[in-house]
Amino acid sequence: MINFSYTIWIPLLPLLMFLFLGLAGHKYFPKLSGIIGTCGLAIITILSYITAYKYFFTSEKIDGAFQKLTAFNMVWLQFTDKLHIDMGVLLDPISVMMLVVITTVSLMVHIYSLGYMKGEKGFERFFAFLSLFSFSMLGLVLATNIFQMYIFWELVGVSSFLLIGFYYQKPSAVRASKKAFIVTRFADLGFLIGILILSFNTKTFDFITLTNPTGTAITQGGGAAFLGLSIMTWSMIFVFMGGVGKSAMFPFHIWLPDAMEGPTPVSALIHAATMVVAGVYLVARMFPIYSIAAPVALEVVAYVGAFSSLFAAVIACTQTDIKRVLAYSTMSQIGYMMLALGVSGYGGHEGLGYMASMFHLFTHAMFKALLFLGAGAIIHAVHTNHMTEMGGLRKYLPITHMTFLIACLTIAGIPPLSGFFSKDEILAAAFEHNKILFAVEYAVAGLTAFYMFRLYFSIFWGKETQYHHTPHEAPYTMTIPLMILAFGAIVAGFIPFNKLVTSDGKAFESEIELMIAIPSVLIGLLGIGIAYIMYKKENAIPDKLATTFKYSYKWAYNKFYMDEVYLFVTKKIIFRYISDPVAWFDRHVVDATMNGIATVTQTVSFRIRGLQSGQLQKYAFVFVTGAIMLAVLLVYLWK
Amino acid sequence: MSSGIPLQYFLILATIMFFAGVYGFLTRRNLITILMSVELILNSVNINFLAFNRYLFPHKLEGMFFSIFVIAVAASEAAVAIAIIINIYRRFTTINVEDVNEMKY
Amino acid sequence: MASNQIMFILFALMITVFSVLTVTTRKILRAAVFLLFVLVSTSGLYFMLNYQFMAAIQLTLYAGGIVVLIIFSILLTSHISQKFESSGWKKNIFSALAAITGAILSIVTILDYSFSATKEAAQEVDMHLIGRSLLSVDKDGYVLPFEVISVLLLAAMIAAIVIAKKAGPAKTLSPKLNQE
Amino acid sequence: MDNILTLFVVIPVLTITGILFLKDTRQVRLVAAFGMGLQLILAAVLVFLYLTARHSGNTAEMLFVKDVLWFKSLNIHYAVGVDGISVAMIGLTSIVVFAGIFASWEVEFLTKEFFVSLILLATGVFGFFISIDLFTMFLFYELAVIPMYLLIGIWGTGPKEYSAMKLTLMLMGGSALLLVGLLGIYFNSSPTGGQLTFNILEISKVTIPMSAQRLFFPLTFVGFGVLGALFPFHTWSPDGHASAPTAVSMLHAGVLMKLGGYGAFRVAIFLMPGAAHELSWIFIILTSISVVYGAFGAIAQKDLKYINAYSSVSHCGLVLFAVLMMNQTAMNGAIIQMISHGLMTALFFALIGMLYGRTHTRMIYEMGGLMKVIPFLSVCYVIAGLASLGLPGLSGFVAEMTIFVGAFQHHEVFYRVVTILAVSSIVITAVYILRVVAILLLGPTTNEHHEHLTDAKWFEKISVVTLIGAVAAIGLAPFWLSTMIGTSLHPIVDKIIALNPF
Repeated sequence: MINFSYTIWIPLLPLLMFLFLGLAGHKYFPKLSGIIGTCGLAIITILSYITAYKYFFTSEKIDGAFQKLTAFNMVWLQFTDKLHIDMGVLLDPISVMMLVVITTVSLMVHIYSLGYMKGEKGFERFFAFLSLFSFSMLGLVLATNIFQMYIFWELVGVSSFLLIGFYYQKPSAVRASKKAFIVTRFADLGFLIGILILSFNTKTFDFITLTNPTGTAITQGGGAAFLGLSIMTWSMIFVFMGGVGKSAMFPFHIWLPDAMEGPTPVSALIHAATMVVAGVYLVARMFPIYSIAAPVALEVVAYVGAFSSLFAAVIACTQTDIKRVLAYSTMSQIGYMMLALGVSGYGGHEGLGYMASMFHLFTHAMFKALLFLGAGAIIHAVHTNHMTEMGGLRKYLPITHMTFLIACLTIAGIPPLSGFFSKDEILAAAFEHNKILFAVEYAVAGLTAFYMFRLYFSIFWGKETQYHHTPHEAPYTMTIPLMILAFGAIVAGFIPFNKLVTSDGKAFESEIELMIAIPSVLIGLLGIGIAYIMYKKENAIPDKLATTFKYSYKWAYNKFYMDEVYLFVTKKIIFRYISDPVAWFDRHVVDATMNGIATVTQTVSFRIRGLQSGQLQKYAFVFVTGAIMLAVLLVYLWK
Repeated sequence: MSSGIPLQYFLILATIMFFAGVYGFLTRRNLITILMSVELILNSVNINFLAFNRYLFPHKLEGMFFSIFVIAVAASEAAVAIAIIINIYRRFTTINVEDVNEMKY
Repeated sequence: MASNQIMFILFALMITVFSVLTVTTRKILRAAVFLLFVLVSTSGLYFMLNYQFMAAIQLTLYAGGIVVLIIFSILLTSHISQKFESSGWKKNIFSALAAITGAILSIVTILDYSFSATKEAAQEVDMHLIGRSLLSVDKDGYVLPFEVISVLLLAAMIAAIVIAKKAGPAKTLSPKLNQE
Repeated sequence: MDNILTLFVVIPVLTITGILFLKDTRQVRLVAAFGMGLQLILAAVLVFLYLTARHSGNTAEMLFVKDVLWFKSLNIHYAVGVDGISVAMIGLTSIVVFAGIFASWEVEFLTKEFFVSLILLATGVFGFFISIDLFTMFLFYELAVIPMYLLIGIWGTGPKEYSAMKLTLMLMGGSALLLVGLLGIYFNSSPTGGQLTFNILEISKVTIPMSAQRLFFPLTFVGFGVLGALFPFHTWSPDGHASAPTAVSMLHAGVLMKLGGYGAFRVAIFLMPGAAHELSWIFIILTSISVVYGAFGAIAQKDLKYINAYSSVSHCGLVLFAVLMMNQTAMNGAIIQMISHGLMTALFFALIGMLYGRTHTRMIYEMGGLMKVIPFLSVCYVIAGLASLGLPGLSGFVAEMTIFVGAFQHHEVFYRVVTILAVSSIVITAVYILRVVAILLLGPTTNEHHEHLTDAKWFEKISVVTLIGAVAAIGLAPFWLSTMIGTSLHPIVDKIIALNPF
């Protein structure tokens, strides 16, 4: 047994960095805080790599399977004998893989930010928040129990809120951060309810107990049926709701495009590579339950994923803000991962989808971070987000151009880049289980290639735009991360995920199936070709197409009016038809009743005070009459 | 001296006197007449005390002493009451009981 | 009909008539005089009951003292011939009703009840006994009430002086009272 | 040692006496701060002593018991004693009072009288928490309510006489019900015909007849519920808070409203578990309405104090809600929620008072972009907001999750469904908190008068940092608090369950 107890420092170090930078950074070393934050992250990156190496290559396998190790555990809050929130570190293939992903991307983003955020007001605040985020995200993936996951789930939510609203004086950023928080919070409500139901049925929060495929939680936790589905299924659907929110799946995706109001490195880290895949990670973490005890919930996962990926891809084709295109692309790719999980089975080759999903998560983190950081470099150079105001940038930004191209080719699934491998596994998994979803994903693959190259051609080729001042290549602090990530995007596909990260921890054989791979590459190339025709040179085809499909274009351009629907629900229903009436009711019914009681008392006392007239003889009369009546009563009537 | 007259006669007489006093107390407006009504009431009580004493408990003196004290109290009451009435007359220039209603509410 | 019965009827008639007149007459001085008659007749009753001492007190203190006091105060506060404004008929009727009901109720009760006298021998009430009892501390002594009464009388005397004493003009009338 | 609890009443009284002899405003403040600082230290000592005693194996239900016969014919005692729950509440009170003194550092009008009333209020609260005799408890309760009238009526803002009168009348109405309830308990405290008693511990040993419980449980619960802002008796809260001066709002929402929850738990449910179990569904419905309704009410408000008052209705509703679930976890959550909400809301009111002192308005739309101008206060406000919406790492989360998990363990489906309803309040809470934060603090500075405001002064920082420290401490390491409360709760819950096996 190898000692992994040092892994507790992986999440703790960023927390200390956060407290240190947050409390003291502003006053004592505003300039140095970036370096300090980056160094701290570099240390935990190294730690993570060591952990990954030790876990995958030196730790003991039992029965050919990677074990789930609890490297550290302490009770944080005791509810009952069995239910308690622990804080701990759980190591298993997916958490170790996530460690690598998060620390790598986070380190790249840190280095990148040193250049990108240089001279910004609140530089030290930015790094403090980044540390907070890294802490929360690492805590999330290392969680030993579902409640710890929920805790860090909320914390990543709030760090995302803080980072989106980093430019807090910009109203749009404030709105976006608020929206992101509230939408995900609503989804988290589902997550929490799911946890409550799950814990009520299984009496445990612990992942190892919960996900043991032969344990009581899975075999007997089914519970009674409600509306035709078992309680377990309901709870897993609720839990998945949390994942839907965090991963920006339909219908909770609306916050993600707006979240691009945050600084670009944040978009790269949080809203592309790490936080948004938390939903996928959540499903993967609970996978045995989904797969064995709640297959219906898993089907929901698959369909939500598939629909989101198609939906987002369509919208991405029409957007002009490059970060929004990337955001929808993220949503679409996460849809892929969800779908892959949804069509997967448990164990051996059945678990191909699971492996593919994790594989794609890994490669996606690399190339999507690369895309965002590249986009950041572009924005840094031309000071605009809109691709209509760009063009011909390849001459000015050679490094960015090359890395961006690599990323686009990767996401389009062109061999031998990493995206090809992971996407192929997903398509293979889908093909084996559900032909309809498979067809949808083929279409999405084509769309993906199209909109990515639409972006690419519009930015780097297209019309020769005049700029206020000549755009220049970003500083090294920014280009080096780009190059490292590009390298990652190229080689990540060769990592043997089927040996390392599988549904039951055991390795299985999988190979490229040419029957699926060749058409998918062709579809990718087709998408690229169309984009080449339409956007390589400035021409009228896009406009013509837009006018031909006027209505569908308009719908897609306006994101199918989802924002408006939400706005209607929040502004009209919650504010106008619930809150205002509640407030009115409180003032005019409840409070008025209380005031009414007071008024009645007052009126009555004003009335009866007339009896106290000061007329001696009236009092005497009343007294005599009373005495007589009493006498009558006592002497004659009361016998 | 009282043989041949039943006790009830005295009591009825006292009752009439008492309620005459009550009537006066309720209807007269002049404070002094009200005072006189009170005197009537007290007097009727005295008659009762003495009659009871004589008829029912002739060997005791309680009734008589009570009457003595009642008379003493009545005397002091009359003195104080008249002082008050005079004072009221000075302040309000009237001794009409209905005009003296400062104590209302 | 024995002579004492005739005397009782005479006194009873006087008391009844003059009591009613006292509370119904509209001239205040007359009311005082009628009251005097009532009190004198009452003392006659006391004689009949064989309480000579009580009768004497009644005559001197009530008829002689209080009535004079009342007459003086009448002279101080009213014109002798002043007529009362008649009070409202409603008030009169209701008061009369209450008084008559009460009277009937009491009389009926009195007639209903059978009083039973003790068999013990009557005790003659002479001045000697009264004086001794008043100052005795024995079982049948009345020294405590006697002292209390004396204090009360003193207090009443002082109070009467204090109250009736003319207060300073500034203090007598509050502005509010003036207006009324 | 034996008299340590009495010190909690004696120190404030001595402080008041000291203040009465002073003339200088500055000295008055210092003496008040010193007295309450001493109280805070004493509370820390008490916690320490308590834990030591428990650790050394003292398993008595109440520790540091002191019992003096006070009024013989009715068997009224001055009886004090604490368990983990009261220790926690005392800790809360001393922190809030301490912060409250600093938050009202700048009271200029009748300073001496202000601090006297404030500390008198604190005396009542401390006395309430240490009492184990119902009558003494009620006495201290009344002692706490009355200075409130003066504090709001004299030092308040807005329609202060109206608010003070409303608050006092409603609370007095509540305590009238309460008194009947307490007397009902008293006269049934010895069904076998022995000596009647007010002592909680002794009453808890007997079973009050069910017919009496059915009658007196609602009275007692509603009596305390009025103070705990139970729907529909909560309307004193928004008006009262809006008119009250800063420290009074802090104390009132932070501590006084907790008397309601504490009493409902310690008296109503503990002594009459049978009726509590039978009738809990009615109050569960009322409290869950409180929770959701308060939150929705808060969304529509425009005045900061109103927002916070409605939010208090929601959070305190959760306390009563959890208490009624009558199981170990939920009750534990209720106590933590009381402490957490006490600290949080005190923090909120302190900050609102400080903002009001600078901007002279509490209307959120008249302010904007304050983050840039007064970063310290704004960051504190955000922290308070995050605590209120239940962010992990701050106290609100711990409390709410304990309540929700506990409540969801209830064996009846109805209770679990209602729990889900109550859980939904966390989203609404997020909505109104973020709405305020966004309008008030973020964005560009909208009001040009507010561009040159000064940030927090030293005494304001003391006040705020004390509270934030406590909020964060509970949020980060809830284990000890939860265990301390849980250990004391255990015998109580066992007794409740034993008395009615369900």
